[in-house]
Parts: sequence; C-alpha cells; structure tokens
Amino acid sequence: MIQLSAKILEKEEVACDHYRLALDAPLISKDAHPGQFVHVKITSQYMPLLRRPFSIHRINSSGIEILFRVVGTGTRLLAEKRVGDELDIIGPLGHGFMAKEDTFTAILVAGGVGVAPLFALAERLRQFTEVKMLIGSKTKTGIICLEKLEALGIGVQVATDDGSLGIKGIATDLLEDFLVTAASPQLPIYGCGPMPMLKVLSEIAQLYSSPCQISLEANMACGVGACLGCVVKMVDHHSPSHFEYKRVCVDGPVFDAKEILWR
Amino acid sequence: MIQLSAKILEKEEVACDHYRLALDAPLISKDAHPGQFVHVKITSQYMPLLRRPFSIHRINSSGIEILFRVVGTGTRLLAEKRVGDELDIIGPLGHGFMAKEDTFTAILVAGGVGVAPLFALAERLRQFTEVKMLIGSKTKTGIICLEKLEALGIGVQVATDDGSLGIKGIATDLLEDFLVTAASPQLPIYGCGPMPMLKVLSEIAQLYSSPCQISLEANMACGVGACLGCVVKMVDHHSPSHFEYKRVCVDGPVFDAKEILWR
Amino acid sequence: MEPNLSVNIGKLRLKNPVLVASGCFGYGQEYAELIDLSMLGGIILKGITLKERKGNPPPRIVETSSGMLNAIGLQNMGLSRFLKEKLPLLSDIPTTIIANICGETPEEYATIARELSNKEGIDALEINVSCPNVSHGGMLFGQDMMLTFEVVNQVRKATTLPLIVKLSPNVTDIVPIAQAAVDGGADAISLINTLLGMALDIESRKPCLSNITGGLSGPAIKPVALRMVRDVCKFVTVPVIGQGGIMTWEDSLEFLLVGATAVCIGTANFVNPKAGVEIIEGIRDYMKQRKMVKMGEIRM
Amino acid sequence: MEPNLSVNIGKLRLKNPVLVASGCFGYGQEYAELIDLSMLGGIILKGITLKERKGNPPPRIVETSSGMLNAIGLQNMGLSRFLKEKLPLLSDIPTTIIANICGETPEEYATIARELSNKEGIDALEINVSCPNVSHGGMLFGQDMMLTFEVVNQVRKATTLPLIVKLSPNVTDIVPIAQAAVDGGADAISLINTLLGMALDIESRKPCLSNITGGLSGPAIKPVALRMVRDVCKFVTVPVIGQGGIMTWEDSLEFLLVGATAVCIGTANFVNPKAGVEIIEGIRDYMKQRKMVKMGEIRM
Ligand SMILES: Cc1cc2nc3c(=O)[nH]c(=O)nc-3n(C[C@H](O)[C@H](O)[C@H](O)COP(=O)(O)OP(=O)(O)OC[C@H]3O[C@@H](n4cnc5c(N)ncnc54)[C@H](O)[C@@H]3O)c2cc1C
Ligand SMILES: Cc1cc2nc3c(=O)[nH]c(=O)nc-3n(C[C@H](O)[C@H](O)[C@H](O)COP(=O)(O)OP(=O)(O)OC[C@H]3O[C@@H](n4cnc5c(N)ncnc54)[C@H](O)[C@@H]3O)c2cc1C
Ligand SMILES: Cc1cc2nc3c(=O)[nH]c(=O)nc-3n(C[C@H](O)[C@H](O)[C@H](O)COP(=O)(O)O)c2cc1C
Ligand SMILES: Cc1cc2nc3c(=O)[nH]c(=O)nc-3n(C[C@H](O)[C@H](O)[C@H](O)COP(=O)(O)O)c2cc1C
Ligand code: FES
Ligand code: FES
Repeated sequence: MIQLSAKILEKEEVACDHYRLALDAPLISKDAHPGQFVHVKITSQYMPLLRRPFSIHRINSSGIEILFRVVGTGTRLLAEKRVGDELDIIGPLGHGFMAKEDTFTAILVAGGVGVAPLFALAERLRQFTEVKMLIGSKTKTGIICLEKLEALGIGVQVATDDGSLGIKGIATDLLEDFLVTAASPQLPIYGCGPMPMLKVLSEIAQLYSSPCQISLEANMACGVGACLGCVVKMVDHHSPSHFEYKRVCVDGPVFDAKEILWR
Repeated sequence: MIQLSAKILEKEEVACDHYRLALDAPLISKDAHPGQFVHVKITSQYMPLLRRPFSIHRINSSGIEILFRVVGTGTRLLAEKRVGDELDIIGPLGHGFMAKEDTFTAILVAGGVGVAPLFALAERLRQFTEVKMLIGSKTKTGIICLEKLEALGIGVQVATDDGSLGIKGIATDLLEDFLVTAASPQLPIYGCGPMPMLKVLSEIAQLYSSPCQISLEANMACGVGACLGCVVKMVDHHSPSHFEYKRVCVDGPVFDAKEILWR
Repeated sequence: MEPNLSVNIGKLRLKNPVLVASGCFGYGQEYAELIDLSMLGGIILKGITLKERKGNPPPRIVETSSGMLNAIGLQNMGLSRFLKEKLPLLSDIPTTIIANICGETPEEYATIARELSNKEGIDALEINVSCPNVSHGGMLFGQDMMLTFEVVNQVRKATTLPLIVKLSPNVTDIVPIAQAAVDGGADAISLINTLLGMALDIESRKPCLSNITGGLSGPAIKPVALRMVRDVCKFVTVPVIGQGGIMTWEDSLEFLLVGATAVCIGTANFVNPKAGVEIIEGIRDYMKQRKMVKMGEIRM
Repeated sequence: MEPNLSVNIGKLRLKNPVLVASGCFGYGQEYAELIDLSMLGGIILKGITLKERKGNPPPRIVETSSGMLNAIGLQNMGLSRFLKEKLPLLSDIPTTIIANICGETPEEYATIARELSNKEGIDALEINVSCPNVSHGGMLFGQDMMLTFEVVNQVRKATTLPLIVKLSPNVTDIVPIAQAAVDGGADAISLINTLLGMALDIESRKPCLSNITGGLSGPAIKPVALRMVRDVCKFVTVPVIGQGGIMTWEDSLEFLLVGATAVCIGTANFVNPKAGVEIIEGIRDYMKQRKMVKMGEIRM
C-alpha cells in the first residue's frame, strides 16, 4: 500500500460514459492482485471531498489501469482529466480474488462496469485455465471490453435486458445455462456487478455447489480500514446475533459469497 | 444588466500571474462603461461558491475583456480556463467613471492590476483629451499594459518600489511631480489600486483641488445591491454620526474621493 | 395533467413553494432586471427594524468551504423610511411579499407588525428571532423558549397578518422552540437561519469579519438544516418553510421530502440569480415525471 | 533557531500540537504503511465502550458539500477485547496514545477509565460526551451541564490519567458545558465533535444513512468549530484541543490563533493520509518564517 501521484498515460472512452485510464504507477502494480482497488483523489478542491475507489482493471509493469462509468460528480470530473494530468492515488488496497488455478474452467460473471476487476482476473487465470466470461447489461452500449476479452482468447457470452446484444435476459441466465450443461461440477465462479445480480449469482452457485467469490461495493471514506464506514453484513456463527459487520475496504472487497448475509 | 454565458474568445498571459480574457458578450458591451464590472461564476462546483467581480478592461462590439491577477482559488481556477470555455457572467454592473471630456489633460493613476479598468477609461478619454497614465508597482513584472497604452498614444510614466522600471518610488510620487509642474490647475484624476495608495491619491487631489474619482474594491456576494455585504464608509453630512455605508457594487465601484471616509 | 404547485401557509396562498430568503434578495427590485419576479412563490424582504440601523463595519462577508459568513448587522433604513421609500414599490411586484421583522424587545416586534398591517404590498410577516449579528434581540430570543413565545404572542396580538416565525439553528433542541412559536400564535415556522461561525485571515492574524463572528449559510449547512427541518416537521402541526443551503431543485426536494411545505432560497441567489426560477421548473418537471398533481404528494 | 513544537496538555507532553482524531485513524496501524506514525503529536484511538458494539447498519457514510456525514454508531470490540487484541500493539507506536471512551452511564465511563489506567500504551483519556450516533449516552451527556460534570467527575475519581473532555457543538451555549467539564476535573477540552445532520437520496426518496441522521465533519463545519473553540478558549483556563474541518496547516493555524493549544485532524486523514504530517511541517515553516521559537507565540 502506497500513496503516490500517478500520471495519466492513456485515456480512452471505451463506450458512452465509460472511460479507461492507464496510470503510471509501477510501485502499485508490482504488488497488485486482481480484485484489489485504488483509492483516487479526484481534485484538490473539496468537491468531491472524499476519494473514490476504483478496481484495478489491468496490471502491467508500468502501472495499472482503471475503467469506470460516469455516475456522479466525482466520476464526471475524472472523465474530464487529460493524458499527462496527475492523480493522487493510494493502492493496492483490499483483498482481491483468490485465483484458483487448478480447475478446468473458471466462470466470471459481470454486470455492467463489473467487468472492470474481472478483466484483470481473466488475464491472470487464462494462463492456467479456461476462462468463461458472462456479461450482462441493460443494453448493448453497456457491454464493454468484449473485443479485448475475445482477443485474449476468452470465451464471452452476453445478455442484455432488451436483447440488443447476445441473449435477451440477464447474466445469471447465462450462468444457469452454462452450469446445467457443464462437463465438470463445482466450477469456481467469480462475480462483480449490482447487488441484485450478485444475490442471484450466489444462490445459483450454492445450488451447483460452486465456490463463489464476489466483489462488493460500499460508500468509502478511508479505504484502509480506519473509519468503519464501508461495512457489509456478514454471517457470523460465533456471534449470538449470527452476524457481524465487515469492512469492504480491507476485509474485502472480494468475499466468499457464502459469508454474505443477503437482505 | 444581464446574466449570460460568455464564450472565452481570447486568453493571454500578459505577465507572470496576470491574464487577459476576451469574452463574447455583445449584450453586455453595448451598455458597458469604463469603471463598471462583471460578476463571474468561475465553476459549477461550490468552490469557490460565490462569483468574483472583475472590472471591464476593454469594451468593443463583440464583447468585453477582463484582466486579472491570480491571488487565490478563484483567480487560479479562472487562469486555467481555455479559449472556447463558457463563463456565466452578470454585467455590466455598478457605476463607472464619469468621464470628463472637456478638460485639457486627464490623469489616470494605477497601482498594479488597477490598470485593468483605467485602460478602458483611457481608451474612452483619449478621443477627447490628452491622457496621462501613471502606473506603480512593487517591481517591473507588475507593470502591465505598458506597450499597449503607449501604442494608443497615451503618455505613461512608471514607478516601482525597487526602481527596476521607471522611477524608484510609488505612483503618487509621479502624480505630485506632475501636478507641481502642470500647466493647468484642477486636472481631473482617476485612480484604481490598493487602498493605501488611493488614500494618498485622494489627499494629493484635495491639495491641488483636483476632482478625483476612485474605484474601490470589497468582498462581494450578490453584486447587485441586495446583500449589503460590500459596503464602505462614506461621509454623510445629514447623518448624526456623519457617516453612512454605501454599497461598492451599485453605489460604486467608482466614488468621488471626497465622499470616502478614510481610516 | 399540469401539476399544481400552489401551497398554503396558513391562510396565505403561494402560487408555488419557492420563496427567496430575507437578506438575500433585497427588496425585490435589485433582481428585477435578471429574472421575472412574478415567477417566484414569494419574496421575503430584508429584515426591518424600528429604527434605522447602519449595520456592522466592513468586511461583512467572507467565503468559506461551500459556504459564506455574513455579519451585515441588519443594516436597514428603519420602519418609517421603509414605509415611505420601499413599500410603494412593492405592490407592483406580482407575487407574494413577506416582510421580515426584527426587534430588541417583544414590544418593538409588535409595533413594527402593527405598522405593517393592512398595508397594500405586505402579505405576511416573518418574525426573525434568529439574527446572529446583532447584540440585542435577534437570536437571543430564538434561543429561548419563553422569549420566543413572548415575541410571537405579542406580535400575534398586534396583527392579523399570517405569521411565520424564523428560528435559529444555534440551539440544543429546536423542537420545543418551534412549539413555543406555535403556541404563541405562529401560522408557520421557517428554518434554519444561519449557523454562528467565524473565519480567520492567517496573513493579518485577524478575524476576516470586523464583527468577528457571522452567520454561516450556503451548501455547507444543508445537512444541519435538513435534520432540523425534519425534526420540526415531525412535531409541529403548522406548515414549515425549509431553508439552508438550497442551490438546486434536488436540494429543495430533500426539504419537501422531509415534510417542508415550502422552501426558501438564500445564498443561491448570489451565485445564480435564476436559482429560484430554475428550482420551480425542476420541481414541476419532477412532479410531471412522477405524475404528481399536487404538492402534498411529494412528501415521503 | 529550530522552533520547538512541543506543547503541554495538563501533565501530558506532546512532541507537537497535531493529533489525529478519534474514529478517523483506527488504532494507528491502519495508516502505518502510509505515514511515519512517530511524526504525529499523538493518536486518539477509535471510541471504546464497555461492551462490544456492532454499530449501525450500512450505509454509514455519505458525502455532502465540503463535508461528510457518518453514523458509524461507535462500532468497536468492547473494552476487554480491546485490552487483549489492540493494547499490546499500541506500545510499539512511538508517539502519544490517547484512548477515547464512551459510556451509557457515568459509572460505565468510570469503569472503562479505571481499566485503561496504568496500562502500558495509554497516555491519556478523551471522554467522549458528544457522539451523535448512539441512542444512549454520548451526546446526551454533552448537551447537559450537570451530566457533563457528573461523567467527568466520576472518571476523575477513577483515574490519574490526563483527562480530555470532548464536547458536542449541538448546544445553545458551549461555554457553560466546557466549564462544567473543567469543574468536573478535565485537564483539557477537545472540540468540536460533529454537527448533527442528515441527507436524502431523492431517487429512492429515503435518507442516505440507515440511521437517518449522522455527524457532519469536514471543511463545511470549520467556521462553526472555530467560533466555538474561540469562545471556550476565552473562558476556560485549561488547554483546548481544536478540531473540525482542518485540512491544511493554514486551517490549523486559525485554531491556534484563537487560542487552541493543539489541533486534531479527523476527516482530512481520509482525504490525504499525509495531512497530519504535512500540517506539522506547515506549522514549523510558519514559525521559522516568523522567527517564532515556541508554540505559545502563535496565539493572536
Ligand atoms: C471497491 C470498489 C471498487 C469499485 N470499482 C469501480 C470500477 O472499477 N469502476 C467503476 O465505474 N466504479 C467502481 N466503483 C464504484 C465507484 O467508486 C463509484 O461509482 C464512484 O465512487 C461514484 O462517484 P461519483 O462522485 O461519480 O458519484 P457520487 O456523486 O458519489 O454518486 C452519484 C450517484 O451515483 C450513485 N452511486 C454511487 N456509487 C455508485 C456505484 N458504485 N454504482 C452505481 N451508482 C453509484 C450515488 O448513490 C448517487 O446517486 C467501485 C466501488 C468500490 C467500493
Ligand atoms: C468591483 C471590483 C472590480 C475588480 N476588478 C478586478 C480586476 O479587474 N482585476 C483583478 O485582478 N481583480 C479585480 N478585483 C479583485 C478580484 O475580484 C479579486 O482578486 C478576486 O475576487 C479574488 O478571488 P480569489 O478567489 O482568487 O481570491 P480569494 O480566495 O477570495 O482570496 C485569496 C486571497 O487574496 C486576498 N484578496 C481577495 N481579494 C483581493 C484583492 N482584490 N486584492 C488583493 N488580494 C485580494 C484575500 O484576502 C485572500 O487572502 C476587483 C474587485 C472588485 C470588487
Ligand atoms: C447576506 C445575508 C443577509 C441575511 N439577512 C437576513 C435578514 O435580514 N433576516 C433574516 O431573517 N435572515 C437573514 N439571512 C438569513 C437567510 O435568510 C437564510 O435564512 C440563511 O442564509 C440560510 O439560507 P441559505 O443557506 O439558503 O442562504 C441573511 C443571510 C445572508 C447570507
Ligand atoms: C467516521 C468518523 C468516526 C468518528 N468516530 C468518533 C469516535 O469514535 N469518537 C469521537 O469522539 N469522535 C469521533 N468522530 C469525530 C471526530 O473525531 C472529529 O471530532 C470530527 O470528525 C470533527 O473533525 P473533522 O472535521 O476534522 O473530521 C468521528 C468522526 C468521523 C468522521
Ligand atoms: S472505507 Fe474506511 S473502513 Fe472501509
Ligand atoms: S455585493 Fe451585495 S450589496 Fe454589494
């Protein structure tokens, strides 16, 4: 974990309102794992005041990449940055995916910009195992990184709510279809996306006895475990109330799906 | 008075930390007079929250120019704007100089960036009368618009505290020298600059029975006379306390020097 | 169906729930060239006192993070000059006009209220028991239950105009004070006035304001304002006018959601004179989108 | 001459006047990889209660204009696990460590204080009578003179550790409460804790925080904090630790100018973990430039 000023090396609008930034940060990338994140100070003003967390989208020797969707003030200002601008970032932060390298196939399920961290994971896993990526979005403009994933030799299937690309449906439909016909059982599943999708994902995984790791999001202040602002409810068999709060920033963002106490 | 979004047509760094912006605002320039100002919203964020007032530096058919010095957050952000960016501005605001066109010579005395409004006045006055401009600053890098004024045929004399340009001294020294030797008495004086300079200016003017108009500054919120935030102490012979507060934004920014109650 | 934005503040009917706040809109005319005043739900005038007040020496305002401090000190021409010089201009403004009044004693409040009653051009009174920038009266009344009751009660006896009581946030518990105002005869509660604050200039090593302390307004105070408005709305039975840091229609909506009947736009006018008008449009669009036809449906 | 930044808080000597605030720096270790902890004047730990507290459900934080609201609800492992799991790690941190304690009754405060006394690793106690996010104790004590006195007095009897009492800004008049704390035996006063506020999400039409209200911190509150710190400094005789919205050394200086002996950095740590260290450097440079040699010379 280090705080540094990273120059923006590349900027690409990968889709409408989706941007990719390549950051000059070898001191971060050397320790980074898929599923970890960086905490980004977007401006020197106090608006937004707090840092914004972004998953590490790609890891290479010169630094890392992030991929984000514009949803509010912070991401809008971030999208206005230019190549050469410096960003004050802290990272790598949190616990990433435990990449199981000894399985036949790994299934990565992404909702929308949830592709961001799974991309780094796919790049890692494909060195050892077959990688299957299932991506869902409202409509085809929200399906990002498709060509790049296919270029890496990763099998991608797509679902859109409106059927404008791939099947008409959601990513977890693709997952069920896949698992029903899968050759081997208990294939590991890795997921990132909106909460409702992740909940269904975790139910399917349980049904097929697949180990399932999920990357969660939460409002964050510190990003390093100090403020207790980012907690999620987790199963705790030792506690009389059977739950405990865990911090997304340091205990996660990746959790075993079985640990999560879904509402 | 109108609120509009004005495109930046030109941007020039006229000196270290001094910028000139030409704004596309014919609806403002058509009613603008030297000494009036525009109230500028610098960002859509809340930092800085309030508008910033800038004197109208030049008036032409396509719009107006402002000339400013970077002193804090607002002016720093303004200096980062680029040609083509839009600025939300309100203007023309306030009472400008009453340009006396029937005198032999007009004397304009500027301290530092106080040149900004006096430039517009000089351009106006020179059509009718001889214009003499006396500019003072700490050092030569703070003496701005010199060539441009001379190109207009305006006689400029310069004083710097360190003697790096013109005489070693302050602008009001130049004024005294000039008045002592002036051919005709009661020449009108127009001043803009830091308060201590303006105070001396007003004393000299009184000594030589010169009518003297001075442009004042104050922290402003509304710029239109509504908040009463920008007041200065003025002589009031009708009031038992002999003073009243007047608003720089609508009662000024240009006042008769005799009205001002100097501290 | 076109939504109906009108609301009732006691017997006072506003064409829409967006007022401009006292001290932030002069006497209306100041902004007449920049916006169509008839669009506004109403205009609350700069505070009026019995005698002329010169106000505090400058500097009177300073900007802070997402806010501003002001210590105007209630500069105004006093009641009698107001009646002569400003009142005649008010009846021409085609919207509701509310006078904001402040006194050093309950009797003074009552005197001003009486004088402003039955005057063409004044539709309601806002009793300011919350000005932080005067050494007598103002906030000192609004920080005390009994004194608040006393002021409101005396004014109530002096006029039949709708009475809005404007409260100070600089208190431990706002609810009993709001209730005291209602008990005294308030037709509505208005809050929050500014938070007491200060700022220093580290160059000169002196306070930025000559008055040392001032009232904090603007987006910085919105969370505090919302919390207090919610508390008061849950408790009192009269309409509440919410304010403090409203810059956009989204901000207004937060106040309406927690139960405010109307909102007041203060500092935002300085930043964007069109704020009030734009907020009205924003609320209208929101209602249209959600197929709401009257204001009461917004409340959560 | 190199300026001497050390200050005394009662019998507690800090190597410099910059502390990091409770709840904003965990137990120190969280930031150990990012800054050199030994540089700090001291670390105030996350609030400790007698029993474990799970805290409030999420969402617990939301950003506001130049500020943030938090409703952590004092999540902590409770005194006994703290003693077992965290205390042993503290003595390795080469700076002053101050425990922040909170209880539901004066007796509970005293019990915690007693247990933390004479323990390697704890140099002083900060009594939190100002937490806005718990339904019992916390701010309810700090809003009442008598209760504040009672809590401090009981703790005073239970320990000889230096006692800092942390006050709530959500009061009509902070001065008598500060005085009550001093009368109860406080060696120093710390203020301000957060302002009570709330925010709404207009999309979901619900409060942003599950707890509905939360504590406002960050630059937005600095003007209020400064005003209260000044008021207390003018009145009480013990050292005051100023906080609320400090982001830069210039902000710190404002607090030192109005009379604070030390300052506390809260929200700024989240924004810039180096804030504390940079502020210390900034103060040192300021003193050098002005040829000041000891902290007392800064005060205006
Ligand atoms: C560990 C972690 C990793 C993340 N990685 C990525 C990533 O790789 N790419 C990416 O695009 N985003 C990612 N996010 C989400 C990202 O941090 C937020 O989108 C961002 O903070 C929003 O900031 P803002 O200022 O633009 O929006 P705000 O102004 O804070 O919020 C604007 C609106 O968007 C909503 N909003 C806030 N956060 C989210 C969200 N996560 N999703 C949808 N709506 C939201 C708010 O409720 C609000 O209505 C990650 C979050 C976490 C916790
Ligand atoms: C009617 C009027 C006309 C003006 N015309 C011009 C103009 O043509 N060109 C120009 O450069 N400026 C002009 N000014 C001043 C200009 O408005 C301020 O410099 C500007 O508002 C500062 O904004 P900021 O955010 O950069 O500084 P802030 O962050 O507001 O202040 C930063 C620091 O600068 C100091 N400061 C603030 N205002 C001034 C000032 N006027 N002079 C010196 N220090 C200041 C503050 O006290 C503070 O210490 C004018 C002011 C008025 C009232
Ligand atoms: C410059 C200024 C002057 C004010 N004068 C008055 C006043 O005379 N009477 C009054 O009741 N409130 C006065 N206020 C308070 C505002 O009406 C409003 O309640 C407060 O600013 C909070 O709202 P805002 O954050 O939208 O500005 C004044 C506020 C400002 C900023
Ligand atoms: C997330 C968070 C948690 C906090 N927890 C505590 C706490 O446990 N005990 C306490 O006394 N103050 C707590 N505070 C208050 C801070 O210590 C500090 O007094 C306050 O945030 C104001 O300072 P700031 O504006 O610099 O953050 C907390 C503040 C925040 C933001
Ligand atoms: S963001 Fe602070 S603990 Fe996770
Ligand atoms: S700036 Fe508001 S009255 Fe002058």
